[in-house]
Amino acid sequence: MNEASRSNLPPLQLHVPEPKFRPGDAVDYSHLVIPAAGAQARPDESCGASETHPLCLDLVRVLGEDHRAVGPWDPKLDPESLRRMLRLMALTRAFDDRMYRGQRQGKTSFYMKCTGEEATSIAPAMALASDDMVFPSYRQQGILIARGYPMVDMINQIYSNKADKLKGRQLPIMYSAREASFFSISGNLATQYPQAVGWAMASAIKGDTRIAAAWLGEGSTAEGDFHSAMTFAAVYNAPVVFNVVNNQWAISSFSGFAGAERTTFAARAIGYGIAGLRVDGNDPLAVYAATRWAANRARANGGPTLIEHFTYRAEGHSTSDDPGQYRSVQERTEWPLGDPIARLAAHLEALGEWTPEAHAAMDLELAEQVKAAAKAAEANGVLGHGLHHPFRTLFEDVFEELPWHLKEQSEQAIRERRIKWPEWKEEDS
Amino acid sequence: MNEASRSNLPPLQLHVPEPKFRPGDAVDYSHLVIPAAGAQARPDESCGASETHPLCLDLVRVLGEDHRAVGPWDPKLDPESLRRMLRLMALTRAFDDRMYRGQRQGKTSFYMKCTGEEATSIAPAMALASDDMVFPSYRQQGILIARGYPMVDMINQIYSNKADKLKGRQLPIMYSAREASFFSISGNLATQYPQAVGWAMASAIKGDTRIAAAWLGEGSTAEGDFHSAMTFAAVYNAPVVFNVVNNQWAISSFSGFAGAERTTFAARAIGYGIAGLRVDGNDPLAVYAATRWAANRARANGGPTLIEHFTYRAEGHSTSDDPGQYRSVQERTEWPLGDPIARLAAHLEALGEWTPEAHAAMDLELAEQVKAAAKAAEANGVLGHGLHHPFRTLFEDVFEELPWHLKEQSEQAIRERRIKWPEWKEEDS
Amino acid sequence: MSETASMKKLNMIEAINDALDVMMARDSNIVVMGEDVGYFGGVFRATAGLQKKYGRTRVFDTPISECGIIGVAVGMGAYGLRPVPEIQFADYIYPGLDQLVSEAARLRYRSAGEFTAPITVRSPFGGGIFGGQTHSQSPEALFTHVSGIKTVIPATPHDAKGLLIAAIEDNDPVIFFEPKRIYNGPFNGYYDKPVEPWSRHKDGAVPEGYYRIPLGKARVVREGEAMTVLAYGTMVHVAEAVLAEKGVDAEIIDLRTLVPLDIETIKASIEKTGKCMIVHEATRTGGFGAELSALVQERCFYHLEAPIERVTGFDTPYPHSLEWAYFPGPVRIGEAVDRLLKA
Amino acid sequence: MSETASMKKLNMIEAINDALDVMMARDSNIVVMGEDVGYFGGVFRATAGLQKKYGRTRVFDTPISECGIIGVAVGMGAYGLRPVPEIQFADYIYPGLDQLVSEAARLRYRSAGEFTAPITVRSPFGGGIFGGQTHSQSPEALFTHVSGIKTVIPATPHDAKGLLIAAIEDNDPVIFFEPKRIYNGPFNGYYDKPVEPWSRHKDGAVPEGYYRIPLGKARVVREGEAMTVLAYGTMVHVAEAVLAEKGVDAEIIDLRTLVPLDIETIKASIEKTGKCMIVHEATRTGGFGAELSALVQERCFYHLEAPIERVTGFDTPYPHSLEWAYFPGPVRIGEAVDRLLKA
Ligand SMILES: Cc1ncc(C[n+]2csc(CCOP(=O)(O)OP(=O)(O)O)c2C)c(N)n1
Ligand SMILES: Cc1ncc(C[n+]2csc(CCOP(=O)(O)OP(=O)(O)O)c2C)c(N)n1
Ligand SMILES: [Mg+2]
Ligand SMILES: [Mg+2]
Repeated sequence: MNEASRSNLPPLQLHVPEPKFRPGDAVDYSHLVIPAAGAQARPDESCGASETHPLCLDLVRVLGEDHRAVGPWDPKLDPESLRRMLRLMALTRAFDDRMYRGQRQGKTSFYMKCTGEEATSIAPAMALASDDMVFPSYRQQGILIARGYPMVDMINQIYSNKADKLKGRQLPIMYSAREASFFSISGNLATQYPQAVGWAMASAIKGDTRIAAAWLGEGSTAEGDFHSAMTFAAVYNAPVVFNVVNNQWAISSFSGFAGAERTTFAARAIGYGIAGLRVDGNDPLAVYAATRWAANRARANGGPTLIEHFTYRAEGHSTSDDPGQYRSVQERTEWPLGDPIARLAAHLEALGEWTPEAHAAMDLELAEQVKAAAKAAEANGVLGHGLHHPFRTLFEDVFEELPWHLKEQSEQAIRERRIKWPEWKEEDS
Repeated sequence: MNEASRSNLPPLQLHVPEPKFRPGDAVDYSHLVIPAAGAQARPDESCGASETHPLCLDLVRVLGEDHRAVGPWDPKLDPESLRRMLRLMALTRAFDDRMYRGQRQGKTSFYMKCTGEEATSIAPAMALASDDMVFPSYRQQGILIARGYPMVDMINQIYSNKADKLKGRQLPIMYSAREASFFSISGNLATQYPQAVGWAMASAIKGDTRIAAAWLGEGSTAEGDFHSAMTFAAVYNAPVVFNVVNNQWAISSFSGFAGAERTTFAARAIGYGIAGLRVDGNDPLAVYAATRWAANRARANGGPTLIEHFTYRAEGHSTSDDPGQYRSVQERTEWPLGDPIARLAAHLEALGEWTPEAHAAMDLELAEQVKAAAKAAEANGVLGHGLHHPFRTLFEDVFEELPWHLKEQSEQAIRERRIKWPEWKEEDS
Repeated sequence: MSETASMKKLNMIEAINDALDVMMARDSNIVVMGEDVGYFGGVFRATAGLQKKYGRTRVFDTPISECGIIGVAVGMGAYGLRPVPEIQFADYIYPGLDQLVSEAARLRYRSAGEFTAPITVRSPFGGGIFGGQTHSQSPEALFTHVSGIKTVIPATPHDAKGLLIAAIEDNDPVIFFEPKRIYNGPFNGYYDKPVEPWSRHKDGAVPEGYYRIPLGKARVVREGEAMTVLAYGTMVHVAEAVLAEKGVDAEIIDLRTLVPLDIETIKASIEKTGKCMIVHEATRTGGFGAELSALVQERCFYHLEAPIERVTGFDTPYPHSLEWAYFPGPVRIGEAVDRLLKA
Repeated sequence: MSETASMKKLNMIEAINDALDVMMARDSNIVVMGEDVGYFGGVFRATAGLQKKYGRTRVFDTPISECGIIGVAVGMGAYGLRPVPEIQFADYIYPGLDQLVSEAARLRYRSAGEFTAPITVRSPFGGGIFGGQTHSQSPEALFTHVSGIKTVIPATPHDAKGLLIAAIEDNDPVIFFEPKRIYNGPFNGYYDKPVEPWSRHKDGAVPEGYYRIPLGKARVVREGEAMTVLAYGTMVHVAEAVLAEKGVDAEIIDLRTLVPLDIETIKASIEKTGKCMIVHEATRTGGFGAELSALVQERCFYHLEAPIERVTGFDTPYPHSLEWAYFPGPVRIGEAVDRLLKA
């Protein structure tokens, strides 16, 4: 190209993504193409990865407008299992509601709900084996609930109290539950992704049968760790299921800042030549079916699958933000893929296996269950009210053994406590 | 899945890639599908990114078996330009040969050739505007040569001598040449990729018309920086051309360790929803045409393109390794896509615009040209023989101005020199 | 610095916002970017209103990739812009460390001045807000060890604005750590008592418009004879409160810039007082206090009347529930003061 | 450590290879991985022969992603393996820093012991091989500041093997920096003279089979009265040569492990000698020497007869042609020794 001809060129322009709706805007979702439930092909679990690639640009859906389960992805769960799924999702929501209020009441510093996204943890937890290792982000509390992890222990962690199994060290909701095959949650986004691959590789090295599954938000796919994970999983054919929970928001930034204007997040799978699926994340049956497909494939040495769960973050990012500042409140109410709990309840009703009365009774019962757990946990203390782990525990677990400098610092901390509260006795806390 | 059924499951297995051939193996490339030249469609430069995606799994080729240029990607260069292209590639090779020998003779510490890959820098350099900013890896010396950067300056850098514009600070071949719109090369792989995006974004913010182009090896695509670059470029529609030089080897590791067993590197573009092309990197006309396509697209605010150049690293990774230790020597001789210089020469001959005699004469002339430049550079010193930049320059450019601690350290360095060589005078060096 | 300009009362967030506003108006090459900094104006609101004022191509949200944020900033700097990226929390800077340490900090040197990285990376740091181990860290020592990067930490709204302007104008990469604990008011270490807002503190008075506080110059917060206290960020205020309470005639130096360090001011003070206490919130081992201690004993050895005291965070992650046990608060500082007084 | 075992002469690479071999044979949970470590056996040949012996699923090449290498190692550690990843050059560890600092180092703490990261990251470090600024760095101080990670640096083949075995057996993450300048022989700092091979050095004698050198224990290289020298890696040998040449009766301590540090040995020595010189190749400001200096003056203040001397690399990137001007060689060390002797 000739320098002289430059003057004829149009100036370059920076494209900066902007979401369709901002506070005050009326919401119109007519641009969203939502394929009919049941219309997506289901390739064999042992297929070549490229057979799944059309599904990366599609949307696997099972529950139709008439609340019936249709098509090849219908997992054909019995009513018992469906009711269990419904109950677990509702329990998760009840838990979130109470904990959110707990934070507002000053019982802890922070909380994060998963409202509207319950299907993306409950359904996978049911589709995986209970000892498959999960590497969650901070929004998969549903997995612990589905795996029967004691709710009181969850709340102890949230209250950072003296019974907190993590000794008050972690921000609320950053659980760790080895007994539930639930990996320690990190505050640093996306780091769990390569770790899940490493765990899966280890399982394969050992000839084990357990697979790994990892979760992160669509915003977090931009981190380098995501790419490392995909690359390693593709190279070593690691038995891992990658879940991208595309709830369309990352704090105040919409999914366009992670690349959603260009293609789907499931399409990343095409770029690495691994299997990928894009599912209606508010359709618990589709999520269940996709997870089972990917888990079976991984367990048969078919390698990794990336699943994008297309859903919507119905509430704020955390207790620290107010979504009304950056998005239209109508987004939630107009969201065309509905609510996973409502959709599953309607399906069960359509099957004649559920009633609104049963639902109301369940909600009451679950609220009571959570309340009881919260009360039990509160007996162990809430944040900032003195019932925490002993001071010396501050220095434990930095290393397996306390080196001299931490011993000295531990003594310092105890001394400081004595100076500040002369009446304090070491046994107290 | 039921825990009890576990015992029936096959053990998981770790797949560890292994190249087809190792030292001593006979090489058989019959598994390689090489499409016919001219058979690839050329979508309009303003097309939707997805129109290019079939090309990501194909191979754009222009030069046919009969050495004629065919098909829609034929850039229709005049014989003058073709001869210039040929000469620049041959000059690059002559330069490499001499510098390699220079290192072996102890004139410097390190060298890296680009033998067999000359087309991937010469052709893009010709297709880009001369003030488009390039962000190369260490194997694009051809760009400097194509842009007419003084060869003596290149060699001064390689010899780290007193005329080295980089003041002897950088490892040989880690050039920087602002006047040639050639960005400072980093020893850290892939870091230039997001930088190129940033430069391109800046150009777009300013309404400039200059675009950026970046290069890296297929092995380096595994770094997180690659992913950051692709994500940012996709999000902001940055005017940048990404080149992945797939020479199939990363030191001793074959491209399978970067994911090549699964899909192409061009396919990464599909994952981000940006334009992608896969070209025969040993076909200089295909490389030229692809670059021009991508540059025109970027300049018209059409956004980024990822180009995979499928080529072969004909020699060792650097002067520090011996490829005979990890791959079959036959790989090079059997490589079905030939040599870019030989192919372009044959094309010119087929056009009646070149002869073997002209080629031999050119080679002699270029060898003399390089020899003269090397001699001129040697007059400024070679590594480790005292003709280096003054000691105080060691402390300059850490910051714009010398802070007190570097002033003190600079005095220390001068004092040390006086102690070691009492006869030394500061003016000397 | 023009103290004659009319003043307004700002908290530290507002002062930072004001610095960005002043600079963006003066220099069209300045761009602000980071996670949530655009439309929303940052999780701490430091960039509020700027996108509206300067447009989406100068103030914008980014993908969640610290590597990408710093990497593109380096490229923009090479083009000729002056990017001011934000890293949402200092705890999340590690994915961008390679681009900072190997690229931004090295670019001028390795290209012999052909390319530079005039970028200012802003990031809230430090604890005391129950942020747990990934919203509380003080990683300044990872940067002070890297040649080619400047490290700046303000302790007041007044300084935050003047230093940020100087940092943005500086032609070298600067890491600008903002002590988030004192965004709203100076914290005296007594976490169980209410915090005084900046509007009631003298250093909450911030000149309007443009002014700079030169990098590399410390601020003597208070002159004194009994001992020298070296601190920065939040800890300046905590130390000040403890010493006032104890009635110690200490000379308190707010370093403001860690690299390049104002060694002259430090040296002069210690030659006068003969005693030195260093206070920082970061973990102890290998913290910037170690460098300060080494420098002081190298340069003032024969003036020192007592061992230099380092008062620091412990060598543990920043815990959630026991955050005040980790924090180098009044009791820890008080003990060190007493030791120095007794020596 | 069983010194009765039969000995063989090995250079440091061979000793490291031997340690890996011994451990892989003993523990099937040990896996070795990294760029070019598999078939080829590593760019420095440290893993040569291991893939052939232990198979491709226990010794394998990786993608070029330091983030991925450390990240998958953390996951493997959580499963129950003991990964020994290699980072090809310490200069390239930054892309993996987040996984090391925020993950490996924090995992035991944040999970209250439920998950651990028993990984040993090996990486060649240091200069003196004309590697330029990206094949010469000594970034140990970035790790010693991070709680939860141990930093180990051997100075001899004998120690390299014993320390690497101890590091692999350790249940905490260890960063194991190998001074590449002395892979083939101890370097005395006189770069213009031929290097003595390890086969002619007493510490090139390495016991066969399994033995450990406990982490956290320094080695007194030479007892003496005139001053204490604290060093590690290559600089142990350079300091030793300079002091021998000058005929100074110094006590030389090879730290071996920086965290946890053998403070007892250091303290006892300085209480005896009253003088201290610290030598490292890393840039000066905020280097590990600063921490050593701070600790020594805190604990031995009243024994110190002279300012502690830090002899270090300069606060610049590691240059290519002027590498010996950067290197803290005999002249720089010699000046510091003279100052200490005179004090
Ligand atoms: C490395 C890192 N950078 C930034 C943050 C701050 N941060 C916490 S959550 C969040 C948004 C994540 O969005 P997404 O991945 O979509 O998950 P979602 O919250 O929607 O579930 C950000 C930016 C962080 N925790 N870690
Ligand atoms: C961050 C980083 N990691 C590792 C290295 C060491 N290294 C230098 S070149 C190279 C191989 C690169 O291969 P590829 O990207 O395919 O480029 P090629 O050499 O084939 O052109 C490696 C691993 C490095 N320079 N930087
Ligand atoms: Mg999200
Ligand atoms: Mg390559």
